[in-house]
Amino acid sequence: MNKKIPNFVFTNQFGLLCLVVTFILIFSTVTDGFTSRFNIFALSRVVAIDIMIGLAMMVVILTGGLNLALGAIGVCAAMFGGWCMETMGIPVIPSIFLILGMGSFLGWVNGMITVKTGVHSFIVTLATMSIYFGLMTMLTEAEAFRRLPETFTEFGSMKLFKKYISPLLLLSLATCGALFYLFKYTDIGRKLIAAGANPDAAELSGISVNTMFIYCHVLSGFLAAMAAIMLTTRIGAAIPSMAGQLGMDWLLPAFLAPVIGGTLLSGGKLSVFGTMLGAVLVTLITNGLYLIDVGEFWIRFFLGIILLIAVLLDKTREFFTLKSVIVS
Amino acid sequence: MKFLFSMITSSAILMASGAFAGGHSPTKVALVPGGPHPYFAAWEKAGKDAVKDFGLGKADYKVPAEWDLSQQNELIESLVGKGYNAVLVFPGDAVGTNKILGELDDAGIPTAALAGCVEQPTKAKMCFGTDTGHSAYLGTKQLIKAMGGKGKIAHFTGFLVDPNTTLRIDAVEKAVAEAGGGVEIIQVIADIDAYEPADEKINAFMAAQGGEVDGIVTTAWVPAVVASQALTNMGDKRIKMVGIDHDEVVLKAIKEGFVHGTMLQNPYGQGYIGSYVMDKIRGGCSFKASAPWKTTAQTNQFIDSGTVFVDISDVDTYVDAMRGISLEILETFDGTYLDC
Amino acid sequence: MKITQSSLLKKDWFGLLIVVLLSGTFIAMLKPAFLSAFNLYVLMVSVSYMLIIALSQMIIIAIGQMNLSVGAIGGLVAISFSGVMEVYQISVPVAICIGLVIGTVCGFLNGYITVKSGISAFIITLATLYIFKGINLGITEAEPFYEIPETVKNFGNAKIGTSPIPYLIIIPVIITFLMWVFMNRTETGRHMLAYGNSVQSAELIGISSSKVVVTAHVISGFLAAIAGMLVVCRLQLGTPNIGDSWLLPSFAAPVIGGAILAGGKVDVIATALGVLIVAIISQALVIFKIDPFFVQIFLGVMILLAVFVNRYREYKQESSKKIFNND
Amino acid sequence: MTKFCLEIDSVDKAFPGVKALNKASFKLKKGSIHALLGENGAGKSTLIKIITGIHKQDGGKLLIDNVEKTLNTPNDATRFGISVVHQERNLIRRFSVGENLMLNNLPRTTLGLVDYQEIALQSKKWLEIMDLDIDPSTIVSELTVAKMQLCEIAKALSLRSQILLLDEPTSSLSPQESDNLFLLLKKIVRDEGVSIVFVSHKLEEVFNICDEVTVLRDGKNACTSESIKNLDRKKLVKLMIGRDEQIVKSKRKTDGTDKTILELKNVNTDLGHKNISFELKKAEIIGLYGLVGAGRTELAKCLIGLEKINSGEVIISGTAITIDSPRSALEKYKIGYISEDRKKEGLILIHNVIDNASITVWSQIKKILGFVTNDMISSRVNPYIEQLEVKTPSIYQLISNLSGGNQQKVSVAKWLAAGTDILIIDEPTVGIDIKTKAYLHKLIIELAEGGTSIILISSDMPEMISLADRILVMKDFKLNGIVKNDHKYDTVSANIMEYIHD
Repeated sequence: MNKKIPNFVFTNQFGLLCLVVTFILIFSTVTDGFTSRFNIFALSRVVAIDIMIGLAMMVVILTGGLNLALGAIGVCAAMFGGWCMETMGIPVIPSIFLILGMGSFLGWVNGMITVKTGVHSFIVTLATMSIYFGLMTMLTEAEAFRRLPETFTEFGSMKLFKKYISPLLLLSLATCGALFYLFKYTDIGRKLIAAGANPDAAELSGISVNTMFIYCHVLSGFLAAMAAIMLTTRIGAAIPSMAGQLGMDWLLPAFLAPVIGGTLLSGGKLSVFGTMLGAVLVTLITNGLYLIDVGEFWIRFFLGIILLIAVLLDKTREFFTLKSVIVS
Repeated sequence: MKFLFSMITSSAILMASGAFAGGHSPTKVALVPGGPHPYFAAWEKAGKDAVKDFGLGKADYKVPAEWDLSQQNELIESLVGKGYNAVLVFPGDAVGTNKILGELDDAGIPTAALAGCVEQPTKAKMCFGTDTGHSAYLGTKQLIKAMGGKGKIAHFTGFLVDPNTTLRIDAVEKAVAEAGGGVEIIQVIADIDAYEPADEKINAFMAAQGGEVDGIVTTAWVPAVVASQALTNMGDKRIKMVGIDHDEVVLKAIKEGFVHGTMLQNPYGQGYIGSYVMDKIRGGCSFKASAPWKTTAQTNQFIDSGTVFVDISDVDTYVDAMRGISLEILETFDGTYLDC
Repeated sequence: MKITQSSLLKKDWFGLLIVVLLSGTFIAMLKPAFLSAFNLYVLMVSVSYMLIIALSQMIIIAIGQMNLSVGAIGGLVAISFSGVMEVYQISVPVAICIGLVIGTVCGFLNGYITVKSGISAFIITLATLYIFKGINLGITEAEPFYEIPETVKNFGNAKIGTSPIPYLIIIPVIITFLMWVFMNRTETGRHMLAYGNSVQSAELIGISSSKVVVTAHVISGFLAAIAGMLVVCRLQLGTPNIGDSWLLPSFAAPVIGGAILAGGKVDVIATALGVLIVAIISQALVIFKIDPFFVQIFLGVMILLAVFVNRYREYKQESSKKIFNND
Repeated sequence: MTKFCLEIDSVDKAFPGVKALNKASFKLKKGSIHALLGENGAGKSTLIKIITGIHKQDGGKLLIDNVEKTLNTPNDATRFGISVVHQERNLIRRFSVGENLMLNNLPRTTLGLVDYQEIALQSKKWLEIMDLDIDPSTIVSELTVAKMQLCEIAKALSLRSQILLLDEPTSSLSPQESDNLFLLLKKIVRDEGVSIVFVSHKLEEVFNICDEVTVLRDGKNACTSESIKNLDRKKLVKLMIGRDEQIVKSKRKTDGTDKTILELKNVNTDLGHKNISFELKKAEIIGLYGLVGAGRTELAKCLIGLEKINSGEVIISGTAITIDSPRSALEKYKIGYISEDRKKEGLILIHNVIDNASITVWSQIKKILGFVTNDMISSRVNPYIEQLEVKTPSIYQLISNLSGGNQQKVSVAKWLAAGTDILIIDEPTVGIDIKTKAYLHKLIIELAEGGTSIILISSDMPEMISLADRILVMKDFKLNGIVKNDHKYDTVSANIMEYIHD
C-alpha cells in the first residue's frame, strides 16, 4: 500500500499498465475499427461496468472471502429499481437510492450469515445466490421492467468528450477514487484491510472484525447495485436475464479484474488501481479478440487462459519480490 | 505464435476489404442471434447464399457465446467496430435491444429484428419473423382438432426472457378459449430452453400427470425435442402433441407416429431475405409508406416469414414447402414494401 | 440399546435417511402418483447422474479444496463423446474411452497446476472452467451433436426387465459403492482424508501432498466424464450446455451430507442421500405444481440449512467435549 | 568404540537472512536419552527438521549407525528408523487411534483393502507398551491431550523407530502425566532398545531423565554430548544463555497503598475458569504463572471480551463493568493485550511496520470523515518506534522481514501508542534473543513506573520473578494462590511450585 514512487516500476500495476498500453498499440495498428469513435465509446461503457463489478468482488476478496451472489444481487437491485420506477412511479433520484439500499441490504444479509455461522462465504453466497435469484424471478414472474423513465435510461447512451466517452466510465473512475480514498485515507478502510489480513490479530487490536466483514459485504452489495444501475441505463430496461442465469455471467469479470489486479485471494491486500487496470485489460482483450476474428466461441477460452497466466505470473512475481526484499 | 499469425492475417484481410470503401460501399451484414441455438443455424447458409446471389460484401453469422444481452451487445458493438454496416439481430430483449439499435442508427447502420421483434418505438427498419403468436395459435388449433375438441393440454415453452414466450402463452390460451369449455390448460412449464432442466422437468411432469393429460403443445425448440423424446421413450401414442421447428428428433417422432405434427418456421428465409433487404436499404431504398405491414402485440412493422403445419403426410417434403414460401416473399418484396 | 441409538445418531447418513423416508412417505400420502413406477423411474434417472456429479465434487471437498470445473469437464466430455461418434464414426467403446481420457486429463491438469503453482484450487479451476467451456464452445460453436448410436440411446432409456429401475442408475450405484470402498478402505482414500484433515500432519507423516491432490482431481475429472456421458445417454444428444447447471447441486449434495468444506470430512452414503433428498423434493415441487423458480430458492435454503445444522452439531460436540475435559 | 546410533557432524544450515546452524554437532549413544537444549532461536528446531528429513543441511554430515546417510524427505527418516513426536499434535483428529498409529503403512486384506481388524490388533500392541488402555477404534478427538501425546509416541514406536525425537513433550501435560511419561520413556529405552533425543525447556526434566546433554546457542554448539553428571543447573543455564542467569530486579516500591485499578470478584467464564478473584493496582505488575493449559491466556481473552464471562464481577476504577469485545476493552477501558502468538494473533505479517504499529490508534487520530494519512500516523507512532529502537530500514518495510525481537517491539509499540492503562502481556520474550529480552524486561518495568498496570503471563520463571510484584499461580482454570514476590529466586520459585503441585 505504501510503496515509494521508484518502487512503482516493480509493482503489478505498472506491469499491467504496460500491458494495457501494449495491447492498445497492437490492436490499433492491426485492426481497423479499434480506434473508431463507436468502438471507443462502446469500450468505455463496457469497461465502466466491468470495473464496478470487479470492485464489488474485490471488497469481499479483501476479507479472504468470495461473493458468488454478486450478479444475483445486481439483478435483484435492478429489478427492484425497475419496480420502483415503473410500477410505483417513484422518481429517478429516490429510486437510485432505493436500488443502492437494496444492494447493500442483500450484501448485509450475506455478511450477517457469514459472520454468524462462521462458514466460508463461498458456500453462503452460493446459497444466497440461488435464493436471491429465485425470489426475484418468483416475485417478478421473470417479467422485465421495460418502461423506465427516459431521464434514467438516457444516461447510458450519453456521450462526452467529442462523443468518445460514456459518462458511466466517469462514474466508475469516481468510484475508484472514492474507494482509493477509503482504503488509503480513512480509519475504516485501514481497519477493513487489517481485519482481512489477519482477523485474529485485528480483533485483539481492538477492531471488530465481524463488523468489518459485514461492512465489506454491504459495500460489495452496494457496488453490485451500482453496476446494476449502470447496466440498466445501458440496456434501457431492467431484465431478469441481464446477468445471465443466477447472475453468474458477472463472475468472470468479477474475478478477472481483482485477481489480475493483484488483490490477494487470502485477503488483506488489495489494489483499487490494479482492479481498474485489470478490468480495462480484460475488456480490451475481449474487444480485440472480437476484432481480429478469433471466433466468438473462443473468447471464453482465451479469457480462461489469461486468468491462468495472470495468477501464475503473479505467483512468480510474488516469489521474486519476496526474495529481493529479504536479500536487500 | 499462431495467435500472432491469425492477428496478422486477419488484419491483412481487414485492410483489403477496407479498400472497397466509397460510394455505396459493399454491404456487410452481420446476422446475430440472441445466443447459441440450433434454430438459427440456417442463418449461416442463408447469409452465404445471399452474398452469392445478391452480390453483398459479406453476410456473416455471428453468435454470442451465451444467451446474455450484454454479450450480444458487446458482440454487435465489436462487429460494427470491425466494419459491418448492417445488422440483423434476434433481439436479446424486446426493449433492451432497442437501445443499441438506436445507437447503430445514429452511426448510420441499418438494422432489422429477425425471428423476434423489438417493441416500438424502435429504430429497427422492420421485424421479419414468424408470427410466433399466430404460429402457436395455429399449432394449438391443430392439437385441439387432433384431440377431438376436448381434453387437457400442457404447454411447454422456452425462456421467459425471450420476447416471444409471452406471446406464445397468450396465443395458446386464446386458442383454448375459442375451443369452448372442452379444452383446458392444466400446466404451463416455461424457461426450459436447455436440455438438462427441460429433461428433468418434462419427465417429472409426465411422471406426475402423464395420465391426466391428453395433449401437449410445445412452442420452443428444446421443449419440443425433449417432449418428443419423452413420448417416444414412453411409447405413448395416446397423448397428442404438436411441436415446433424441424429438429430431427421431432421429425422422426412424427414419422413414427408419436408426435402429431409440428409448426415449421422459416429461419433460412429470414436470413436470406433479411440480408437482401439490408443491402437494398443501404443502396438507398426505403420502406413504402403504404407498405402492408402486419401489426402484432409488439410492433406494427411486422413481416411474416411464413409458418407451416407439417404432419405425417408431408413431413418428408417440408424443405420444398419452406423454400417455396421464401421465394414467394422475395419475388414480391420489392414491389410490395420498398421504394427505391 | 441406548448405545446403538446414539452411535447411529452420530452418523451423518442416519438423519438423512430419516428425512428421505419421512419426506417420501409424506409426499406419497398426499400424491399417490409419487410412488408410481414411472415416477420412480424418473426419480432414479435424475438421481443417477447427479450422484456422480456430487461424488466428483465430494472427493475434492475431501481434500479441502473446490472444483468449479466439474460441469465444464462434464460438458467437454459430453460433446467429445458424442462428437467423435458423429464426426469420425468411432465405435461406442472407443468413444467412451476417449471421453474418460479427456475427463481424466482435465482433472489431472487441475490437480497438477494446483500443486505446482501453490495457488488455490478455487482460482485454478475457475480458470480451467472457462478454458474447458471455451474449448467446448469453440469446437461445437454451440451446436449439439445429434447422431448418437442407437445402443447409447437405448442404454439411456432402458429399464431392467419390467421393474422401474433404469439402466442408467447401474453405473452410478456401482461407482458409489466403489467410492465408499475407496474413501473408507483404501490407503490412498484414507490418506486423502488425512490430508484434508490437516495438510501439515499429513506431510509430516510422509503423505505426498502432490500425489494426494493430483489423484483427487484425476478421480474428480474421471467422474465428471462419466456424468457427462450419462447425460448424453439420457438426452440422446450431445449438447454443449451439458454441465452448465451442475455447480450448485454438486455442492448441495455433499454439504447436505455433512461434508465440511475445510476438508477431511465427507461421507459417501450421506452424499448419496443428499442427492436423493434434492431429487425427491425437486420432484415434489413439480408434482405439487409449485412455481419452478422455487426449486432454485429451495436448493439455496437447503444448503444454508445444512450448513447451520453441521455447524450446530459441531458446536454441540465441541461443547460436550469441553465439559468432558474439564472434569 | 562406543556405538552411536545417530551422529550429527558439523552441520550448517542457512535461511534467507539467518544462519540457523553453524557447525552444529552431537552424538546419540544407543539406548540413551539425550537432551537437546537451547533457547528459542538457538537452532534446535532446525536441527530436528534436518534429522527428520524436512530440511536438507547445507554442509556437514549425518550418520546413522556410523554410516553416512542423506535424508531427502520425511519418509527417508522414517525408513532409517527416526521418528519425531512434534510439539503440535500431529494426529488426524477425525481418525481412530488405531488408524493414526498405522497410517504410514496401513495393513491390507488380500483384496488390497484396508484391514481394520488388523489395525486394531497391531495398534493394540503398541498402545499396551505405552500403558494406554484405550480402544484402538476410539476417535482421536475424543482423547485428552495427555493421551494424544502418548498415542503419538506409540505411533513412533509402531514405525519400529530406533531413534525418537521428543519435542517438548511435556509442555501441555500435568506433573503427574509428565512423571508417568518419563517412566514410560525409561521403560521403552530399556525394553525396546530405542534411543531418545529429548527437547525441553524444563531443566528439572532434563536432570530427571537424561543421560547426556547437547546445548545449542546461536546455531553453534555450546556443549556437545556432555554427560549430565558433569553439569548442574547453573552451568547448564550459563551454557544456554552464554552468561549467568541474571535477575533484573525492579527497583520500584509497591507498598500496596496505590489505587486499585482492576478487580475481579469470583469470576466464572465460558471457558471454564472458576472463582477467579484478584486485584490489580495502579502501576503494579502482577504475574500469572502456571503450566500450559492452566487457563492464563484464556483468562486474558475473557478479560478483554473475546470470550464470555458468565458470572462474577469485573470492576474497573470502582465501577462494575462488562467488556463485550476487545474493541470496547481498548476504546472504553483502555485495556490492551499483547498476544503470545505474535505471528498469528499479534501482527499482520503481510503489512508493513507502520500499519502494524498504528492499528490501535486509527480511531483516535481520525479527522472528519475518518480522514487519516500516513503522515498523521507516523507523527503519532514514530516516537514509540524510535523509543523502542525498532531496527528496520524503513517504517514501510514489511513486518515479516524483521527479526523476532523487532517484531515484538512493534507489537509493544502499538499498545504504547494506544495509551493503555492496563496492559496484559502474554509470553513477551518467547523466541526473542537475549539482548532484546533484557531490553523488553527493562521496558516492562519502565512502563509500570510510568503508571501502567501490567498483567504479565509467562512460563519463564526467572522472567516472572524478576519482573512481577505479585505472582498469581493458576492451575486447571483456577487461581491456586498468590505469591508476594521479593525477587529472591529460590524461595519464590519454591513457593510457586508448591501451589502448582498442590
